[in-house]
Amino acid sequence: MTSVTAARTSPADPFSRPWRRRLPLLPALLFAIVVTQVPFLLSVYYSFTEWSINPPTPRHFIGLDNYQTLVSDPFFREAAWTSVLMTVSTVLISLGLGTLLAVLLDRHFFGQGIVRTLLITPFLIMPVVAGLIWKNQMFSGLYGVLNWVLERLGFNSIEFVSQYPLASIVTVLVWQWTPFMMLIMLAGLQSQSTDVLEAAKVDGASVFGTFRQLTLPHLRRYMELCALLGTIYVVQVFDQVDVMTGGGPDSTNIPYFVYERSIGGGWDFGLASAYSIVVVLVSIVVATVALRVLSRLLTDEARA
Amino acid sequence: MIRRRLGTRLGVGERRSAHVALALTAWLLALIFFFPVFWMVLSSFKEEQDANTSPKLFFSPTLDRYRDVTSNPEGTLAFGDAATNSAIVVLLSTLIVLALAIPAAYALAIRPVPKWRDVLFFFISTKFLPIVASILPIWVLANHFEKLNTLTVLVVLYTAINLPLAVWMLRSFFVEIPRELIEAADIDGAKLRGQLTSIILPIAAPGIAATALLCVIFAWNEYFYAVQLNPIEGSTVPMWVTTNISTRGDFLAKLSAASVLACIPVVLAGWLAQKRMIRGLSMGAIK
Amino acid sequence: MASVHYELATRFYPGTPRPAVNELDLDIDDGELLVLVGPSGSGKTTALRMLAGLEPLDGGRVRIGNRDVSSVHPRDRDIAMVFQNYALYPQLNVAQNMGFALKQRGVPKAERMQRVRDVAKLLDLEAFLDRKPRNLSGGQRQRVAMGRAIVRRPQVYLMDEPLSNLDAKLRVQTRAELAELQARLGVTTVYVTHDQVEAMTMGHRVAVLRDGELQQCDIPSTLYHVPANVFVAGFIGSPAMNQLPVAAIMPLRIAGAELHLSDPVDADEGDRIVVGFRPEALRVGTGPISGRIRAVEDLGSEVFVHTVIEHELETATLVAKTAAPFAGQIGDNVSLALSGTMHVFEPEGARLATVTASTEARDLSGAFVQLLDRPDRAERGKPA
Amino acid sequence: MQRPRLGVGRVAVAFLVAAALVAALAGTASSRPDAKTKTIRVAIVGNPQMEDIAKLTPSLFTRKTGIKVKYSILEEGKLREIVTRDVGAGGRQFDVVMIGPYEAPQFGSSGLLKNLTPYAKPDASYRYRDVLPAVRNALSAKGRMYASPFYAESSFVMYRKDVMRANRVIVPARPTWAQIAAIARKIDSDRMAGICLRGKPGWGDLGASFTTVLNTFGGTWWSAKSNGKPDKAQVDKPEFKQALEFYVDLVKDAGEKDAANASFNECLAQYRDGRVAMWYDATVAAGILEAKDSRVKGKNAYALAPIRKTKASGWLWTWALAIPRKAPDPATAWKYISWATGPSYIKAAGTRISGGWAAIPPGTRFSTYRIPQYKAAAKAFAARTLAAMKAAPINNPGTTKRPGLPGVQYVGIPEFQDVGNRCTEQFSSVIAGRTSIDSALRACQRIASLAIQ
Repeated sequence: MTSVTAARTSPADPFSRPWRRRLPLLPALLFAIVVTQVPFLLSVYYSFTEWSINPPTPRHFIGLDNYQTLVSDPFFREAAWTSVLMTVSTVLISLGLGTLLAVLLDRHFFGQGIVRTLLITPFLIMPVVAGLIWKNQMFSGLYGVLNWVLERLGFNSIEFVSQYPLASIVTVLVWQWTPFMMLIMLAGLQSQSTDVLEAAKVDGASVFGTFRQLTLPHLRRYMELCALLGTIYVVQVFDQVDVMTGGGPDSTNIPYFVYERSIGGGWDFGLASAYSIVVVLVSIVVATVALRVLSRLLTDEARA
Repeated sequence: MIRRRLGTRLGVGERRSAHVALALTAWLLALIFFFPVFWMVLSSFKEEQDANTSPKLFFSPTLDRYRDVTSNPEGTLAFGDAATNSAIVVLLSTLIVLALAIPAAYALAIRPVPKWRDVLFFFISTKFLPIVASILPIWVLANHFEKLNTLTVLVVLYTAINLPLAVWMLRSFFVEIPRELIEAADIDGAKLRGQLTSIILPIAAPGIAATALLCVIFAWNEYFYAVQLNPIEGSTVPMWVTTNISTRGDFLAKLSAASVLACIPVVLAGWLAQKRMIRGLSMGAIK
Repeated sequence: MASVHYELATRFYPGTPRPAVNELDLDIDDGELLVLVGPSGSGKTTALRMLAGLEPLDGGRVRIGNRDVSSVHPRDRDIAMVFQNYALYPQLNVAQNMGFALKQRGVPKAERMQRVRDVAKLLDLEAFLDRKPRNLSGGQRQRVAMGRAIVRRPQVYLMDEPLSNLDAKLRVQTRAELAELQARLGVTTVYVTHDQVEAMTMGHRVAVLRDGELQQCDIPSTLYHVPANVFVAGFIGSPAMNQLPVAAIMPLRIAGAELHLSDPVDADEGDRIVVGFRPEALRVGTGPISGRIRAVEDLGSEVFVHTVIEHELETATLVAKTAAPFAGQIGDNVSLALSGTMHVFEPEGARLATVTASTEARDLSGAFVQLLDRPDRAERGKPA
Repeated sequence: MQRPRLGVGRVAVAFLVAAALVAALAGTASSRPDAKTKTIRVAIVGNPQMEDIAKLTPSLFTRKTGIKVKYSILEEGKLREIVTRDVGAGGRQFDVVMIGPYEAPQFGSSGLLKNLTPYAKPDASYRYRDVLPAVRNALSAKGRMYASPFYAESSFVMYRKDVMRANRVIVPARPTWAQIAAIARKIDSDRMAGICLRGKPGWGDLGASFTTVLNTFGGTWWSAKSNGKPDKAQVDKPEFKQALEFYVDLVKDAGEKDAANASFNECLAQYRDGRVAMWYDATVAAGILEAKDSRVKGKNAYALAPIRKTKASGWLWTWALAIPRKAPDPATAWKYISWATGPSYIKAAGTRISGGWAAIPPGTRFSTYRIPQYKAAAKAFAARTLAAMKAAPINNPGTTKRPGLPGVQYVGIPEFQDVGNRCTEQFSSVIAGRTSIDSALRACQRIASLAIQ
């Protein structure tokens, strides 16, 4: 085997010069490291300091004090739980709805293009605007269209945003993210080979059976992609919370919580940084487990 | 019969009633989803007082709100300036994203570097730091380098925001490119640039277009960084939209009008590109 | 033009314990058309890709002419390759596809066009130069892929199952054209296929691979008549050679019938050896072996009769080739006789001896002479 | 395989590059400042009066002085985030920032703002003495004025005269909360709520109205040490609970619909639509209710902020202009402030702004209330507003010693913003019926205690 190892380390071998392979990766990697990791490291540093600008206090090192404060903060746990609920329910519901819509759209019918166009629009609306429109014109207990409809139907009006803050925010998020999920799922449906479906038809499978046994497994990767992208973006949701409820039990998620601790009024940058570091670490752990263990997105490819 | 000649939309043995029912369901859901947007457009033609009162479907429409939001005095943020800033930031950042992500995706998909999974995961993990938290160090850095209120800072940040998404998506498209084509190009003597420009990019064009469109949408609608870092110069459309929010008086009609204007570019882009986008997203199985 | 030399070339795929190609030693002469053949997983494509530079070497060397190309990038090896799926660039038209490599090399446009046109003429592709690959038929695509390789004027052509995506008739026709073209151009060619007929009809020499090991490399008739081992014997020839395990106790017996051999076979007494004989050595009609017809394949000019016999307490299938017409039906009981060349293999597979065997003692003399005739034909391996 | 499209990529890239270049040229051309003229950068909140001044600046200010003004109009929350960070971190983005009385004394005493007194007193056209003392004091620390008020408001009760008459109710000019609550409950019906009170989370929303109630109920957020620093959180004291219970019960019994979501704008809409009979909020609302296009114009009367244990309880808020300490050109900045917050702008604005005289920035100067046209246009509320402004108890809002004075509807310490925000989230949740008063108070006590540790 000596010759084998010799060949592997031979400097002239184009395949054993990894830097050549890495070269195209470097610009993006360097960019990402500089633009995202430098701020991250600064945040790590801040998290070990006490630093406020109102009143202006010089930044000074306090070690792990911020982390101690954080551990004993029930409001942070509450916000974390709200974040989990908000993200999971938004992603699941919009994925379900998106799949349903994709299935409905993946067939020829009158006005298909118009329907798709209408459905796609919410995704293109600015989040702040979406939040304000829904809060003031859809959900409002007094002037909201939803309550107007409810009252016409003989029901009592519902103060959606104040009674069900989480559900209201999730509704808006679902409204915005369903089109995105629908697009990906539609892409998934259209990439399914027609042979398989025709084979199933000939084999006498019912429509539902075909969908469950063939289409759904085929869509799994797409669903995972939806879930991944959706989660990454929905976890970060801030604007809708800000304009719809302005925080509170069942609506303060982690971004809003961190915001309140820092520029939203707390001005305690050290503590806020500590919270965000914890968020990043937890996210990495959760994402690692999700991506490596549960999902096939990063695991199933054998393409050396 | 003409219908026969055009070809039926029904599959063999499919019931017409079921087909119609499904089509109607799709229409109904589409109308429900579109309704808030429709309502926003409607509000933009209302007087302020009519926008913030019991729902009214019939009213005498006015263009005054559009006049209000576009006729801004000198010294304040004009829609034209904001749109120009937004266009520059969005286009430049998207171009840079593609310029960075395409070679990166090549290195992750076509000639995967060792541990490419970890690299991909790293890119995704850069999105975990809450934006609200990252604003602090970013503001400090931007202030230090005197880049506050410049388009540069937004271009850089939007590139960073969209880079993970683009790398991820492009990689999945590149993985789908038949490997033999790359090998053929190798043997034919094409170097990295030749392979990218002659083989990979043309084939992955729909996927790249879909990726670019998503980047454009996210960058165009980004509000938080824009308002925190560029409140004076280099302000973008989302900030212009929110200047119409008031805590002492009605603003919904004006905000609606501003939103309609603000959304038009991406909505149009999205509408026009939706088919290509679906095709792009479905470029082979997303892996 | 150049010769090609594999010298102990070895390739491990990461994460697999066994080499995909193990210490391959093979010399291919300048201008020769060498076919690499083997079942899937035999390492034939890997061997080709090692030559192309698409797979790195984990040991040994590959030389083209006098140059060690083991560490040379594919684009610098001066080779051209035809892929199984042709790997035509879908967004380029035929002319652009064929001219792509020249363009990469900076060949001036006029010259490029000229060379593309010349080759297109050669391949009858002139009418299609402006078409995109998706608008071509399978055969046309195949020719474009060929053309793309020819335009290059490389030192070596590499072909990875270039005919496998064609329909049967076109495949037979194209393979003749291809062989003729290769002879005309005189460029060293390494051709990979899993189809032994293609290998036998096209190759000046054929290298048979199995599990990454070279089994035998020789001219087609030697492979057919003097296979190096059980594997080659079974792989080359259609239908495959009949093979039966027998106990090395003289006289050898097949289904109870005693065999008369032209020469003694030197095997350890009592070993399980394998005897092999081609269908043409088996006669249906009268004979000491009794069997039952399982299937009849009537090709018009000849008939293959699959029979089931009882051999050493187990059933075995033997195929006999007879001239048409053949009257037997499935399920008929028939008698079989063996008379002709028979190979005897070691238990491990290597060929021990080739003898003339018969179930009838009187058949032996003529066959003996036949066997003596063979060896000198091995000299004719070189191309003209 | 996908149908390849040679054109798409190249065309798209070409288009993008072209668009970016064109845009870049246009952008640099329009944003390059003229070297000769001075330009100052001003951050203001996006309320109607501020939009008016932005419109009038080129003709009334720039034309005379040659100083260009570049406005950043921001939503209130964003303005506070950006200005606090910029000023607090010693940034020099803005020449002039709009802040409130919560910020001005704190920033001023931390040395983050220029002391404006030396500019204001000698400036004859500014007329320092004309500024309402309560407002000026609210923006001052240790006798130094750190911001000049552009607009000021107190809080009072607005009510529908016609509704009261129909219900045979008389609203006293100086009502108590008990009276207001009784009236609200009496006139509350399905079609018209008794009173509109803020319920939306936020220290400046629910926090403002509730704190005025809290003050007059004898409660407070924190007790004070002898040096004026906060000592202990007082949220768990009976007065606090009493005030909150009173507020929540009143809103639940006789309050507006969707109260947990309501602040100024929501109450305004409901009042204007005749959905509520009374409204306790900022005095500036009167100007909108009495505006030309208002549906309730002329139907309203006004009473002072209701009291219980104190003599006055109305709040005092002002949007005022300040100069960050590190601003490069304070003299020019003052020229702008002097114009924008001086008496002449108010007079000039009256004839030029779309809302007319009733919409001029009120509450800052005595002289405003002597302008005949304003007195005519605002006769329904001008006197009451002035009275409320004068009465606002900025130095003695409650019955106990407290930190963070001056200040009525807030506690002028840095911690209050966060505590106010998070506690009002809890209280709003109580109003929505999703949290009990006791658990909200427990949470809030904890927040308030932790904040001052």
